[in-house]
Amino acid sequence: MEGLGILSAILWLPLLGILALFLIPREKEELIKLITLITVLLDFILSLILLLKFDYSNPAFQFVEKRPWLDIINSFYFLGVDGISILFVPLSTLVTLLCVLISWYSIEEKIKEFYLALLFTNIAMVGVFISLDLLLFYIFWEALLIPMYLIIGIWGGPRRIYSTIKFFLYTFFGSIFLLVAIIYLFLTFGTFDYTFLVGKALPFHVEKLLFLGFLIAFAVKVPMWPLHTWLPDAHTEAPTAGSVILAGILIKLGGYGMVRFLLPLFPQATLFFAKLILILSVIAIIYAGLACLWQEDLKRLIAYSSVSHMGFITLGIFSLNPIGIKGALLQMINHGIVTGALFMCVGVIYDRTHSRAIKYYGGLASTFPLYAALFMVFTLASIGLPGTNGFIGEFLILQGAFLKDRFLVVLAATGVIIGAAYMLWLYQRVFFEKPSAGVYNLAPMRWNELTALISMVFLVFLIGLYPNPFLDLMRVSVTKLLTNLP
Amino acid sequence: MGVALWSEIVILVAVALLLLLVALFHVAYLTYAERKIIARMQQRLGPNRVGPRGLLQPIADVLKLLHKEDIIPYGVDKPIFHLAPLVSLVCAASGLALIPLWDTFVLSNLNVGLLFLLALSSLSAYGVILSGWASNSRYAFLGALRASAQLISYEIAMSLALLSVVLMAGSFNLQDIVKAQMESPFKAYIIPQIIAFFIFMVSAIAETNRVPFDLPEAETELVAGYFVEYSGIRFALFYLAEYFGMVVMCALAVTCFLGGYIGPFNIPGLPFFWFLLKLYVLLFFYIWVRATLPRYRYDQLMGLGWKVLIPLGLLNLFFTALLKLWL
Amino acid sequence: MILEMIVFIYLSLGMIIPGILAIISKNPVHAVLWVLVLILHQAFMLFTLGSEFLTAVQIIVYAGAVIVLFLFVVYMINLKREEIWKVFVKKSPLGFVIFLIFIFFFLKSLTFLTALSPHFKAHLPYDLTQGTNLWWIARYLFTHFLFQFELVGVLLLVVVLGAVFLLRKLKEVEGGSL
Amino acid sequence: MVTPSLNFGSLALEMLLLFSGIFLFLVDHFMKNKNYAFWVSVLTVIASLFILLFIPFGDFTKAFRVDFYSSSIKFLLTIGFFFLLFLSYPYLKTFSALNFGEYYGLLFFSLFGAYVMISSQDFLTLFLGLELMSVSLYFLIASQFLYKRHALEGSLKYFIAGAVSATFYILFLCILYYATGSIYFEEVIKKLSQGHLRGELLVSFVFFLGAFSIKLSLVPFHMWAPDAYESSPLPIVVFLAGIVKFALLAVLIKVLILAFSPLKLELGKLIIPFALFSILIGSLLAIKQDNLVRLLAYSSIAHMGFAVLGLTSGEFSGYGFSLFYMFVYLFTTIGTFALLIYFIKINTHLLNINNLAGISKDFPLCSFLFLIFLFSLAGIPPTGGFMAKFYIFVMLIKAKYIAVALLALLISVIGAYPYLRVIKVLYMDEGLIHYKKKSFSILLTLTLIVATFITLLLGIYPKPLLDFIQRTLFLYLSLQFFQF
Repeated sequence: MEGLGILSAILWLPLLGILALFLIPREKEELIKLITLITVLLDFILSLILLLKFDYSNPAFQFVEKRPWLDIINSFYFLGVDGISILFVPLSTLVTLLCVLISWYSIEEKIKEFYLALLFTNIAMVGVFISLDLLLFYIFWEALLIPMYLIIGIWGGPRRIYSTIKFFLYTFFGSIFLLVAIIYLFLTFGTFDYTFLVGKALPFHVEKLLFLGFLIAFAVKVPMWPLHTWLPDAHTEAPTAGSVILAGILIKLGGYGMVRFLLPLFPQATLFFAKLILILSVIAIIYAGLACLWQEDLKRLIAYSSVSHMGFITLGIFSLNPIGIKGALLQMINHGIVTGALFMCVGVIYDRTHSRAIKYYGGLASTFPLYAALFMVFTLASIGLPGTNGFIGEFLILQGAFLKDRFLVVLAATGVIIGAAYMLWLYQRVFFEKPSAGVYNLAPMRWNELTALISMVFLVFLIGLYPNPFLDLMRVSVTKLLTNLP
Repeated sequence: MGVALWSEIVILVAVALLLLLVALFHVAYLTYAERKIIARMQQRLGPNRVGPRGLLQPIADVLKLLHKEDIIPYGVDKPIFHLAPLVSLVCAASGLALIPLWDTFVLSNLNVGLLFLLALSSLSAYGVILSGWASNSRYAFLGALRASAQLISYEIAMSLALLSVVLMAGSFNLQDIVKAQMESPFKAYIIPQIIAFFIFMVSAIAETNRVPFDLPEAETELVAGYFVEYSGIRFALFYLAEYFGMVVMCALAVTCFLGGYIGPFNIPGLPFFWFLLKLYVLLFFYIWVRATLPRYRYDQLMGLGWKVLIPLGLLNLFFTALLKLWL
Repeated sequence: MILEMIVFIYLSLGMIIPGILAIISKNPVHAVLWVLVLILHQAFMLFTLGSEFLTAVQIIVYAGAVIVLFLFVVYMINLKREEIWKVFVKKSPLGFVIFLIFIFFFLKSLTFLTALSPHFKAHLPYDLTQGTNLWWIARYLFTHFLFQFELVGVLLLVVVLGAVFLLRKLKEVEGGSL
Repeated sequence: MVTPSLNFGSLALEMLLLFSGIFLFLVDHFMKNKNYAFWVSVLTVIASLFILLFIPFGDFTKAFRVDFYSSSIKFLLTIGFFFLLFLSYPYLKTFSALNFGEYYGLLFFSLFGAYVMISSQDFLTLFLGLELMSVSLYFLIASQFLYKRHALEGSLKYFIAGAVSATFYILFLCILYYATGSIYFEEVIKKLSQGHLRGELLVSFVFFLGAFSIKLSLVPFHMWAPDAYESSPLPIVVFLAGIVKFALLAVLIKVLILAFSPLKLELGKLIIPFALFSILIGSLLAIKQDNLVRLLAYSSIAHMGFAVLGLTSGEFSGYGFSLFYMFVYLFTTIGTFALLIYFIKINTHLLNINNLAGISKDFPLCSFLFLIFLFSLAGIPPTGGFMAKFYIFVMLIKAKYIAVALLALLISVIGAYPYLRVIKVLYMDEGLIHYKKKSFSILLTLTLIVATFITLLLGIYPKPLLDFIQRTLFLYLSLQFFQF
């Protein structure tokens, strides 16, 4: 169990890139970009190797690394992946890779800092998904705030400072409850070791409180309905890469945390609160869906659609059966890909026109056909058209939730319809109708944008048409997860 | 509370009153002596109209002052204005109670008598400051500020000089100091402590605001210094306080440096003879200085105190300590 | 015994009442003078406790030097009559509340201590029959409390050096005019 | 009467400091080139580090004791002081009218006071050490008046606060002496462990705490801090906020262990409101500040609140965490002020936050380091500030003060805002003026490297230092058991 393995390699590889960047003078912009790209690419390749070497029939944690770290409070440097987290590691590295690509030309100032922040983000994201020590988890969780704060605040839109401080304080506020709960767990059991804590019984009232402590932190990140207001602002004002990371990974952290910690650690409380969360999820789905209908701003609309989709994911998680959870996990990946891609698309035209207002556009389909086609794919995936990945996820979630509560599923299913409505209406407004003055003479798509978007299209159809391997990866682990639930 | 206590108190009061009367008498004739001696030194006659050779002059002066109108100027701080001369006089005069005039005659034989004398002399600064402030007059205020600065600075030098005496004698008790002098090989500390004696005399002159250190009441600059607004009996009190201060300082010098009441031989029937003799010599010295020296400039005065007397006093203290350690 | 009691009560009142008067006096010079009265009473309280040395030192140092300096300062900055109490309460209500809290604790400690008093005598660590008060003080200062005594010396040295340091700077800046 | 031991060997360190202070004062008038003072100071500090390593443990009379605890704390303080000298040199180069041997001399006197206080065995020596430490600071703060007229005001405020503190302390001493008849720690704890006088000593401790919280600038006695900090020369701010408070906290812990340990739980409860209000008010008032030093002053108030929270549990590990907190804070402050000293060298107006706008363009590395220190102050991982806060929370929850921990945590969210604002200005605002770069002195670079390294290292791997501190305290505990 000792020693450094592939997980540490994935985790700390960007650190090499960071050190290299420190040594390069800031004038050599191309070199900076190139080194970042190579680092991230290597990291992605490493994570693919991890994916290939993963034994999906084994429910236990694999590639485990455990070495003493803070003896005094019995905390370990403890890494490992299982079926739940395995998919998120390549997703994180992939998203970072795409972010590097998509920002290749669009970031024009403070280039060195930007790529440093990206690499740092990568470390923190991967760290969150693979750490099995609660304290380590918390540190990565919080450390992720720093680069995100900077990315939104420095390279964001006009109202970036308001958004970034709102984002920071919201999430920081949520994390505090998490910290207290973690410390309480540590003091009760004397360890931060996740594998040790699973299945340990707690008094019911304590469990409820701890559950709430964890839940607030995760719910802010997800974001669940009443705590979602930071998200539209942050998404809207962030630079493209920031939005992609936010949509692709950051808000998945909440969902991942729920599956990873809430269900196994606090089974009774999970049952107790499941209903409440289901209701909140449905409210989120419908409320955010309706909110999308009168958004004037492209990014804001997609941001609200994220809230709605994340409602589906929490719905799936708290249906508390294998189908729902698997659906939720898969949908997290899907949503990361699809929404990330949508933000990239918005980024593409934003870079050319510097406007996000929907009414500014119109008739893009005739002036920018390739782009329109790509956007169409992601729109449909977002709606959940069969054949795209969105369909698989949503279908599994609704199926799982149906077993739990039929009435809510009916309500949630209306969310799908609303989703179709706002996305298609958006598509119609932007791409068809009469072309507006601003959309002529747009520069053709660059190599970096094309690479990023086309690889996303590939993923959309890969998962949509052949989801089995992905589901297989998580099957055993999810089953094991649910054995703890009474 | 028995009869013994009461009788003790009655006797104490009686002796104190007696002492005070004698001292007042001395003070009164000190003024006369001063005027006479200075006159002689300046080739004048001095007071010679009231009584034979002007001997009743002091009494006439007192009567005149008592009859004058007691003016209270406008805008003064009345309670403090009334209080100040009393403070001055009391602080100056009560020092006498601690001086041993004879081996069985000392009003209050304290363990730390010397310290109390210093304490009283430092309290006498209040008479000056308060009168200056309460008078609500620029001249008085300036005089008061000068006086108090001077008092405080010279007090340190004086204490240092006295401390070396204390070091020699090993006691703060004045009676003990006198006895220690008797037992010492020199019979009087003026011989081993000549520097201390010099420092003490200079600071004593400054403490009592006498020429050449009479800056606070310099007529030519400040009219009459801190008591310029006083008249009549209150002025007399200040006047008295100054001469009382002289007497007490000289008595202290006699006690600490000149062997006190001890003389080369006893004269039967005249117990205070040696003490008074030494006292008169020192008082004469005081008057002599006044007749001889011009007034210092203020910064010279402060410089002398801080830059000469205090370091000298410290050095002297240091060497006395070495002497004490090795001998 | 009764005489002692009367003297004690007089001296205590002589400390408490001038203390209060010093605080509420509107004229700063009067306030300082009340403090002087307080200190003199304090000195004589020490005298009745059999400690002549401390009495003398108290008068020389506090009455003779400290209060005189206070008076100087009051003269120099020319304080006018002030409604001190009202200003204090009005301007800093929080400060007033804290003041009240500490007064409460102080009174509480007093009640504790008066309850204790029959069990405790004055803690004189020495025997007055074996030597005078002065002798014992000297002895303690130079053996038992040597370190503290030297520290006080260092403290005074530092204060003097610091004052010289500041004034030297001031002179350099303002061309020697003070 | 027992003749006390006069073991001058155990005083070696203090005497060294005192004599080099006096030496600097004596020599300074005759030296034309004032840089000598810095080198004398550096030599002294290096020598004192050596002395610390080889000093024999022992007593000097009953008042002063060198033991493992005091030596360890002195060691940590001396290291901090070493870097403080490194900060002082470039600062005094910039503000050459301050460049006197007396500056270093007064610093040594102050440090001397702190060390005496740490080694004291009775409440009187403690008091004298405390006063010695503060008295030199009054002058050091005021020394800035050549450049800022209101420096005298700040100094005077600190002085008045110090006088009030002394009054409280003397009240405490009176009650203590009346109740126990002694000023020695041992006697107090003897009385307490026999079960006597608990109430009386508890009440007396209120005054003790009052005195200390003035010096530690805990609410409600914090008013002096912003003004004093703003008026002082920047290295003195580090001294005030880092070293002085570290020493004070170490002494507070020592008193809690050696004199009041049977009462430690009650005393812990007494500390809580002070600490919580400090965190709250420090965080809230920092929001509105435009001057960086004032902001850091308020943040120091909040930080002291956190550090003191570690004392509430009455456990040894909690005390250790408090010391750890102070050490982290010390080095974060050193780093921050090293940068501020560089900024002030560029332009004195850069201490105003709004003037820092967009400075990250011209000084990318400096702003990046500034960012690290600010995040450490805000307590965000992976910096030392987070670890320090984290341990305090562990302590609080362990001691079942969950509500307190939650409150402190929630307030710390507010507390993060001021730092975020500075970062915002640094990175996200557009700067109108471009500043010219000035040369970066080697001493500053060295200090910055060390401070950054320590800040990050303690955030990632704090084990060695924590072990060291805990062992020190544990040794103290066992020592105490042997005595009784």
